[in-house]
Amino acid sequence: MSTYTADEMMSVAAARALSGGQRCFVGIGLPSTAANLARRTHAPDLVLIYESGALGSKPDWLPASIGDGILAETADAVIGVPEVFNYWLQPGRIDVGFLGAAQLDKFGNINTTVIGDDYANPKVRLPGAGGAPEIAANCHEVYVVVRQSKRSFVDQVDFVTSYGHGRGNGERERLGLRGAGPTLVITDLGVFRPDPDTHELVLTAVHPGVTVEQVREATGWELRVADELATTPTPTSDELAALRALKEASSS
Amino acid sequence: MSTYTADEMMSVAAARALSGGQRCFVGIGLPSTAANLARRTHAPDLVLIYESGALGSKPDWLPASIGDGILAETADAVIGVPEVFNYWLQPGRIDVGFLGAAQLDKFGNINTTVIGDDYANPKVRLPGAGGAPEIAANCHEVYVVVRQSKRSFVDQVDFVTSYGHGRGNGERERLGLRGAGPTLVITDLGVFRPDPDTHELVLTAVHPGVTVEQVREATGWELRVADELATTPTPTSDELAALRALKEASSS
Amino acid sequence: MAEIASLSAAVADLVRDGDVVALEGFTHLIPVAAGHEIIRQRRRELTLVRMTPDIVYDQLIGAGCARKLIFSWGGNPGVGSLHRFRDAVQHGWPVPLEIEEHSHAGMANRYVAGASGLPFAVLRGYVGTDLPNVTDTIKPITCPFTGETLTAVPAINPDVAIVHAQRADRAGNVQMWGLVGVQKEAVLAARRSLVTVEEVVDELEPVPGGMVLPSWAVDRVAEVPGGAHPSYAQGYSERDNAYYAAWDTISRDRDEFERWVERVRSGEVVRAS
Amino acid sequence: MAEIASLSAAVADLVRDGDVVALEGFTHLIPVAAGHEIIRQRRRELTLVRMTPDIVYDQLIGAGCARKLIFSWGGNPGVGSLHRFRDAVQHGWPVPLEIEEHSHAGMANRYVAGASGLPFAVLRGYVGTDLPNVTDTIKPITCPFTGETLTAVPAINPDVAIVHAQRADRAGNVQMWGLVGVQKEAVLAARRSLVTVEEVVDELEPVPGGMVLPSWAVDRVAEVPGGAHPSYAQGYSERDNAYYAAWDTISRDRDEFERWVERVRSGEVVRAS
Repeated sequence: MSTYTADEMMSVAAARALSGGQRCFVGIGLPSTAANLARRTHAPDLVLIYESGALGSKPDWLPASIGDGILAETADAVIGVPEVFNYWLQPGRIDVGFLGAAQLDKFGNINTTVIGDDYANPKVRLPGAGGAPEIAANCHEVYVVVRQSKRSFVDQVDFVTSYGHGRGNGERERLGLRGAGPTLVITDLGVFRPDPDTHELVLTAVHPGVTVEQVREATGWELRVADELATTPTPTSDELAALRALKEASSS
Repeated sequence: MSTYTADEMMSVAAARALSGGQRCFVGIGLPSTAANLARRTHAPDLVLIYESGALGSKPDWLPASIGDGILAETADAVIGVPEVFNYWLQPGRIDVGFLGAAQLDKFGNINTTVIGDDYANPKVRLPGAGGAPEIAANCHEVYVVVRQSKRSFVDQVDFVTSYGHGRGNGERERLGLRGAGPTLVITDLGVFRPDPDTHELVLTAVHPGVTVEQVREATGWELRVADELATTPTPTSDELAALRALKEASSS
Repeated sequence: MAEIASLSAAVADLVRDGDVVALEGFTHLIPVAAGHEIIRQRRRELTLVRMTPDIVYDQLIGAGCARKLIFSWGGNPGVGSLHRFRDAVQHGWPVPLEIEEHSHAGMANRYVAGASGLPFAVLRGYVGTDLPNVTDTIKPITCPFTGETLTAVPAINPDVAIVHAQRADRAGNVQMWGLVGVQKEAVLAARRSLVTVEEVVDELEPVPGGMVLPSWAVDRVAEVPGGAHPSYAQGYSERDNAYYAAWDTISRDRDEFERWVERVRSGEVVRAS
Repeated sequence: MAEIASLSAAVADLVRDGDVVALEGFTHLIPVAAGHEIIRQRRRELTLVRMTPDIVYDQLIGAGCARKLIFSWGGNPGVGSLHRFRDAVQHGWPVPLEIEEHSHAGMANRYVAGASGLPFAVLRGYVGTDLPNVTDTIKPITCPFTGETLTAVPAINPDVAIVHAQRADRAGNVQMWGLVGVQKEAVLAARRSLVTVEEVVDELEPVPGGMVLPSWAVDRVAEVPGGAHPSYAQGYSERDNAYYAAWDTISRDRDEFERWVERVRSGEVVRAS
């Protein structure tokens, strides 16, 4: 078995969550890595949609930005940005919204706006919302991929940029949001899913070699662990080869 | 001097009303004939816009419909129908809306919907509105070209399909409509313009050989005649040649 | 993913009695052959939606397929009136026809709202006209920022949209170019969709002005060369202006029209001809 | 009709202190050289609008040209944060920066409303987020047909829009292709507009995926080859990913940044380099 990094494990676990034929709205960074890896391994007919206007892109390497030329050149259709959001995202045509997060909380709410509790005088000014609020609202479900630490995995986000399950207990449905919201969170330590009733994120799997205690240490709320805790299968050599080839091609 | 028909006089008079560089939203039939004639004679840089999605068409013959291939093939840009209305017509980017009419009234209101006063049981069912209501509302001004008779030139239209000056006296402004509405009506007998105050259509010119009495006979309200009644200059041989060439090309 | 099917199978699968059906195509790329297949399959009680009901809707209305028409301009373009449409409205023949009448700007925006998953659209339209007096799907709406009054129209979401396009590939991706009207919007607004195409090809070569509808946004693709006749498909055929004129004669007389319908039903008229 | 002008003359003519200015281009075709010209001409108190303020806005903000930013995502794409933007928001350096923050869907629809001559747009957006609590240009609106509550955002109508495109012809008709973002909408929404192009040609050959803005919808066209660098112009250049990474270093330190601004002002940095 080859060795691999925690980031590689995270990307492989995230890629495995996607299946062929799904339409996936892809954020740049970790989500794009995972989605492209899925397309290069078990899900070649995964449909990648980028907010820059590329529907069905088939890049040979990892794009550095959502607007790389390779995304347009390999797309089934290239459209304007208003059309992406109005005709394709908003009506619920996309299966999975694949998002990253600067801060993520116990109920899957995402913050990419400000750190600190004073919006006008933030401790850290983050990039902001981008497409995420409507991706989180309108995709059938949302997967979040994020490196986990007590700083990023918090009880309650400082700012709700993209709505997950609010404060839980069906708040999302009551707001009339059509998509199911975050149904899966993949980190460098393990995998979380919302409790079906309370919608609190519950640890359902750890990556190989990771202990529950390590996950607890990196979680900013009192961690709940699933009764049947799984262990993520280690990355196969095919998966690692495909991931490394994608990254290599993009840096060359 | 060559002989010509009343319809040819009407088309030539209508064409002369257009000047170079204007953006003209063109309805099919008489307006399209006039606009294309203008482009082939004194206004080669007239910009023709068809609701089918052709911006800046330069057809060599008269299209039979607003969707003829020649309109797309010779256009500066081809766009979808929603964009025509939303991005180009609605914001007031078009100088002149050039419309026909089944019925036209004393205040320039246009009916192309039903003849008879019961909408549910019409005497004659006409084609309906098409693009005309918003062309009449949103172009800087509207020219109407119509064959005149007591049936078509009425005191009050049976149905207001496209709003002209309502019942006059500034009603149009009070409704918040941005364009000036019908500023010119050209028929096979003469030319009408709205009175600046009351907005009633006033006969300002007769075509050569036409008497005021003839116009009165073909007008369904008590005709007002301008103090200085002009006579339209007869069509030049160049104008007639261009008009006939356009029509010949389209029927071949 | 779009399934490639025969026209008859696709219409049988997708179009049901009582459906709201939109056959779109703005003069160009009108899905006429699909309209004939609906006549052949004797669909009834349809609510037909189309910005510019022209001869294919005259045919569907005359054949008794429709109980309602939602539209903005009903005529034989470049020729004159639609006699079957007029007969249905003025005399209820062969069945009464309810109408819901808009302007082009209103209809286009209704499709846009439908394609966008919104319940309504906003426009500067209808002001001063009699249309809001006879059409209850036109209402005022106030801008929450400026207080200005504008006009709202509800989304159109047909049960089925049918359009014609130049090409599809074997995976069912559809490509069209030239005047594209509201065809993309109609397909995206509809619950089910059928695209008839001039040809199915191995690969869609990019074309200037071309638009691609991905396979996963379409339900059925049927190869029907000439399926837009007497309308046209840019790059494949020319508009048959003579046929539009000829339709005036066929449609003017009920008996002559009925003989035409029989020819369609017998399969003799496969395309408009 | 668009007038063909030099970049410096066009910016001098169109951009005034205090204006609302949108430089658009969604990763592709970003009008960076025009941004540098605004820095060179020392415009002040601008309200800058852009969906994705990236390094060209970091430069304008750091150079003190802006008093307000209307945006939806401010970062160095693929690299990380915008240090000049953060410094302005967190420390008011060199001048305080007011912000008005939206989502991409909201901003795109604000441009669409602006281009459409409407005072507002409607979308399914922002629900449950904290954005409506901090941004007063997000309001609820009720569908007059279904009673459903949706979200309204006001139109954006910049005083000036600036975009980059591949080509224009000598009459000033502009052609662009590839990822076209909200560039058409920005130009149509604006009172005045400037398009920088890779080249001015005799004739615009049609291109797959190409879009043409007619000359009469544009005020100025300036030929600025490479004017999108470090962004790219499909068919002309590649995205300079290394420059985006290098900007992280230049912009991290106020002194180093100020030296960069001096180079721009002296004319040494004509393109981003």
